[in-house]
Amino acid sequence: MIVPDVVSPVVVALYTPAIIVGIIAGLIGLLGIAVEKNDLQILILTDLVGISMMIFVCAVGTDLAESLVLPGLVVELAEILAISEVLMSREIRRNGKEVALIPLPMHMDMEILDTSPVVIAILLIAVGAFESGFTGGAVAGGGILFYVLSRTMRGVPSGMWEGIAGASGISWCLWLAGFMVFFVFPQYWLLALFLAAFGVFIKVAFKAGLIGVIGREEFKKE
Amino acid sequence: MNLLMANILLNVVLAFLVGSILFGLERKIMARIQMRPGPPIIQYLLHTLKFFIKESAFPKTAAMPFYIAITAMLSFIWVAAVIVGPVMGGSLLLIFAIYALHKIVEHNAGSSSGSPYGKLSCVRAVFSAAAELPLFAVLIIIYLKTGTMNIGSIISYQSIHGPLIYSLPLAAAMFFVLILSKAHYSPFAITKGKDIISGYETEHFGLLRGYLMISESIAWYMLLWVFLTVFIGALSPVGYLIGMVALTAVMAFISATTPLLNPNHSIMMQTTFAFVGIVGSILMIM
Amino acid sequence: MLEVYIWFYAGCALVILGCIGTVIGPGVKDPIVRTLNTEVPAVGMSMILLTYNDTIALLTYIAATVLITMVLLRAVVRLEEMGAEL
Amino acid sequence: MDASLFGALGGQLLGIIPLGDIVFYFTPLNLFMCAAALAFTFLIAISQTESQVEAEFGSLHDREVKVEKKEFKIRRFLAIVCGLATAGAMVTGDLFDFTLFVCLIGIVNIGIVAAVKQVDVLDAAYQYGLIAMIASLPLFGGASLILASAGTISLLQLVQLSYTTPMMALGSILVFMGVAGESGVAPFFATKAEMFRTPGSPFLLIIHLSSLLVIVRMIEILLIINKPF
Amino acid sequence: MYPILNLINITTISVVVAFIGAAGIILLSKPIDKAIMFGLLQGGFIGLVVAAKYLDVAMVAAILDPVSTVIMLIAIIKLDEIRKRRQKSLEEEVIA
Amino acid sequence: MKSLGRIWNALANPDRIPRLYAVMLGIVLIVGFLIPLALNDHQLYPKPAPQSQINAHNPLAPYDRGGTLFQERGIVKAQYPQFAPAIGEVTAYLSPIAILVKKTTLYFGTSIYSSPGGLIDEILYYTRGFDTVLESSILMMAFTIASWVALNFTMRRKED
Amino acid sequence: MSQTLYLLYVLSFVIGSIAGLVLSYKKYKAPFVTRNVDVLALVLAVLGWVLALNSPLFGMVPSYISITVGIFLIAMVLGMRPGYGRYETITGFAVAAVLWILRTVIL
Repeated sequence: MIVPDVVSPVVVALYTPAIIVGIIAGLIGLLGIAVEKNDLQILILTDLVGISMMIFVCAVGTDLAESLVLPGLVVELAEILAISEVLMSREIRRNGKEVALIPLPMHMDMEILDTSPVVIAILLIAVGAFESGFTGGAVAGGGILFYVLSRTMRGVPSGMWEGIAGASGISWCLWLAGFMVFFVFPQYWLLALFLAAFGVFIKVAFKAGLIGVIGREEFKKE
Repeated sequence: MNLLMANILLNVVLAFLVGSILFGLERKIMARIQMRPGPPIIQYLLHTLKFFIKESAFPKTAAMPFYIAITAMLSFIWVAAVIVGPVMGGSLLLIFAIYALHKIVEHNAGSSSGSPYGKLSCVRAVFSAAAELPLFAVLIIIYLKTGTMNIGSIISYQSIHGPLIYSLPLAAAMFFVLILSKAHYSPFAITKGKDIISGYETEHFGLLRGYLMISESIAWYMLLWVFLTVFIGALSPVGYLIGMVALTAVMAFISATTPLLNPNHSIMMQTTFAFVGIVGSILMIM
Repeated sequence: MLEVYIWFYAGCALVILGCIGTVIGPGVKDPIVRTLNTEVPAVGMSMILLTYNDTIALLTYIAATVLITMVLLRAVVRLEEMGAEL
Repeated sequence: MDASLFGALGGQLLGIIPLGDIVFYFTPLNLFMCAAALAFTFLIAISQTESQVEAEFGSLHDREVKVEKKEFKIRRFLAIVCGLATAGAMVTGDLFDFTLFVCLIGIVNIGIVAAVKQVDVLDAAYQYGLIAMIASLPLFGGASLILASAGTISLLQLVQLSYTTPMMALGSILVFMGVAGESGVAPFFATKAEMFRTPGSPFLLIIHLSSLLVIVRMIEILLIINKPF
Repeated sequence: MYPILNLINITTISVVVAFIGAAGIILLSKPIDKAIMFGLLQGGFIGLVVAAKYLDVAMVAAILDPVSTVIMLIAIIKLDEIRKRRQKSLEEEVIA
Repeated sequence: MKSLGRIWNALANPDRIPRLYAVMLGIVLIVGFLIPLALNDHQLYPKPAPQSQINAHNPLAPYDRGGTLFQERGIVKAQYPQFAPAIGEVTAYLSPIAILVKKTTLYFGTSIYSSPGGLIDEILYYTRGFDTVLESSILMMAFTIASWVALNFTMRRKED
Repeated sequence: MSQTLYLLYVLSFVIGSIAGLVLSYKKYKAPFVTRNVDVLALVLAVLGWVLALNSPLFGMVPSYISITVGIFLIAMVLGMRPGYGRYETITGFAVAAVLWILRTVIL
């Protein structure tokens, strides 16, 4: 029997300590949030709460738990992304956007940024393409992010941005189509699988890449 | 099918008329307490009918199809409540859902007109939902006690075990507070406090106002009906009438003698009540 | 089996130490220090995922941590640059 | 799949839509709430926004606060997504799926108000966002506690269990807190009420609608998990 | 003969390395030192993954590790520059 | 009563709400220490003991759930197998590249099963497909919001 | 069926109130100042309360008709202009109550 009927005793034995650790981590994080006054610091501390949440989920130790960790991860990522943007928007409004008026000369001579990006990015995208799905998307997205971040070209044409965002929207629909095929025509499950896997892959990779574009706007100003 | 339709219509009309008269009675009692003659008992009903023959005007600033549809929605959900409650004896949770929708509609009737008073009322409606939902949620205690949320089953449970008001007095008290917050001029009626004119109804004229008022009277009837049914059990129509009049009179006494609370205080007081009610009831059952 | 326990408890220790370090560690009033400190519980979390053989989740988590770090650091730098007083 | 126990809660089971392990089920309660969410979503999709007229200081003119076209589009899009997510959360028969719906609602709610310009509203949206992030711990953590204790997270299975372990009770309370945080109800709606001061009433409706309906649904789930004494 | 030597294997060494890295990250207060110690922490972690015999995971982790280090370095340098400039403008204000 | 009123007013301030929520959540979490926490070992989708597959030199470790391509189904203990007619087939599927990798090395099981046809794919796309719909929708919405705010408000485009 | 009857009663109450209001506005031009008892109203009130509370006494008509009529008459007096009709209502109720007690308790 390659798959047991019940959860292995090791996992059962580890469950209680894992949950206790999760609770402790969560409590420390929440304590930090409760005493912290600074809005940005609270945002950073919510990361700890997210980690605690993932410990709770993965402690169940089944394949189901693993597949439930992934949504949790994505939710964390998505919310940090959106909320940090809201925070910056609020501060820019409050400060009256004075930042943009001061020109910022910046010289960043890092050897690694000139030589390695292409190799690393290609490697990551290759690995991501092989893996596909969420994991592959995230990995390949990391590659694209890194590449985009280290290139020196500046400015995102709004059209290109919307184009990429649109492409990922389309791939999301592709994904939905795959999902429907699974339930309407289960005999074509292979097609559905590929639609789903690559739809999500393209989507996640592009999104992560666009994060890199935002990042470059911050860090690579000439 | 036709019989069902007739039954629904009958109950809705009854709910509307009784609710309106009870509102009128409340004003009358309040007036007598405050040493005024007060309006006739059917004043509220006459008001409602009056609005149907008045001209309907729509503010220029309103969010258009929405502003009209929201009033129709309010009538619709309370008609649905009558169907679920007296006609079918359905699920109490469904009435809870309807009450939640009522809060939403109340909120948006206010803000869709573009009037600053409506807006304020809208903000307060959102705020007060935080208190009124927990108060309504004390009804879940009934499930923990009786094992059912079905109104018919709750009635038959009470016919065996006696009225729930004896075994769950805290829950009944909390639900009473909820009803109180729906009474006109009550200390918790922050969404319609006179400091914001007529609250969410400020910019509704003519037909729309008529619909709003009809729904409000049905809502009042339904809340009292739920209270009587759930906590006292099946009553004859006369019993319901006496119970409703008595409850309304008590509400009127409270409303006439207490000031309107500040929104924050109103919410927090209700939330505190709800907390005490839920925790206390659960402790009492266990 | 011993290794599993070592990974697991090492991960747990890193998570708790990292959390404490992030909340009350030296110099955490500086947001960038705090952001870098969150990497420690993240690695601890990775070890726990490794214990349960959740390797695909682990891969995703490693990749997502990079993204989260990037987003957080961006916010930190950005706010510092505009001189926001939070 | 015997689910007669639903009769005690939301009424008799009317039907199911199976999507693999995730089964959507319909009782009168779920159906009513789902239909209400969809109806309101439709209304929002076809409505304009209202405009607020404010008096200007120092002159006799009025100032009209309106929602800009660009802002209007994105907010309407997000509002429709939120309405659909609410409708989904009303009928889903899987606890984890429900929590994900709630997360979607939370993030979209933040988005609806993130597109406005008032600093106070943005501040409230940010605080709400923080709560939503913190809430992911009780939300997913509670669901996983229930999974660990009961061995299933399908509500159609949970309703048939005859017992409630303390772990499940704790899990359900955690999920409740998570839902309250994610939908902005907790504590006391204060962050949300601030967000409602901005114009754009149809979109604000969906924020409020989603949170209240989700809370009602959450109470149903609480009752499914916690059996009567 | 030396049972203590049995403990010296890739797992324990990696754990020790990771702990040193973690302690370094938490205790050192200069961000740039933290970035270096982060390398140590990641190294320990990759060692653990190798001990678990999941080489592909170790590979991806090894590739993504420099990515996050670089991101940190960029942020740290940028922040340093901002702070220096602010200091300078403050001093100028004082002089003026 | 007056100080009570002041406390109530203070509680309505949005800035304090996250901290208040954190405190409340902490109190509920502490209950977790007091009640017995144990894993019910009858779970859906169980997996083999950690490291058992890799120690057995299984090239597909740790995600081998049995089954051969197009012939035999993998073992997947889903909640409602009756609603997933092709259950187990996805897990048994290996893409040609994956088969190549499998023959070459022992230690690439994770990569093989992250490419189309793994167990996680089975769960994420098939038996619990709707989770992934939501998951990717959440990501998409967050990204839409972030990029909209960034493009319109916070990105420094004027300097270009 | 019983609900139809109650609807009938409520309707008769509403219509009676409206009629009473309209009539009293015609009859009294001033707000309530003089505290004298209106004979017509008194008669209506006594009749109405007796009809409504003691319908079994009137065996020849079905009880719902007598109650409907009774409620209509009660409402006419009760629904008069603010202040008017109070003494009449109380008197009528007292008479009917005494009659009711006589009928049910003593007999």
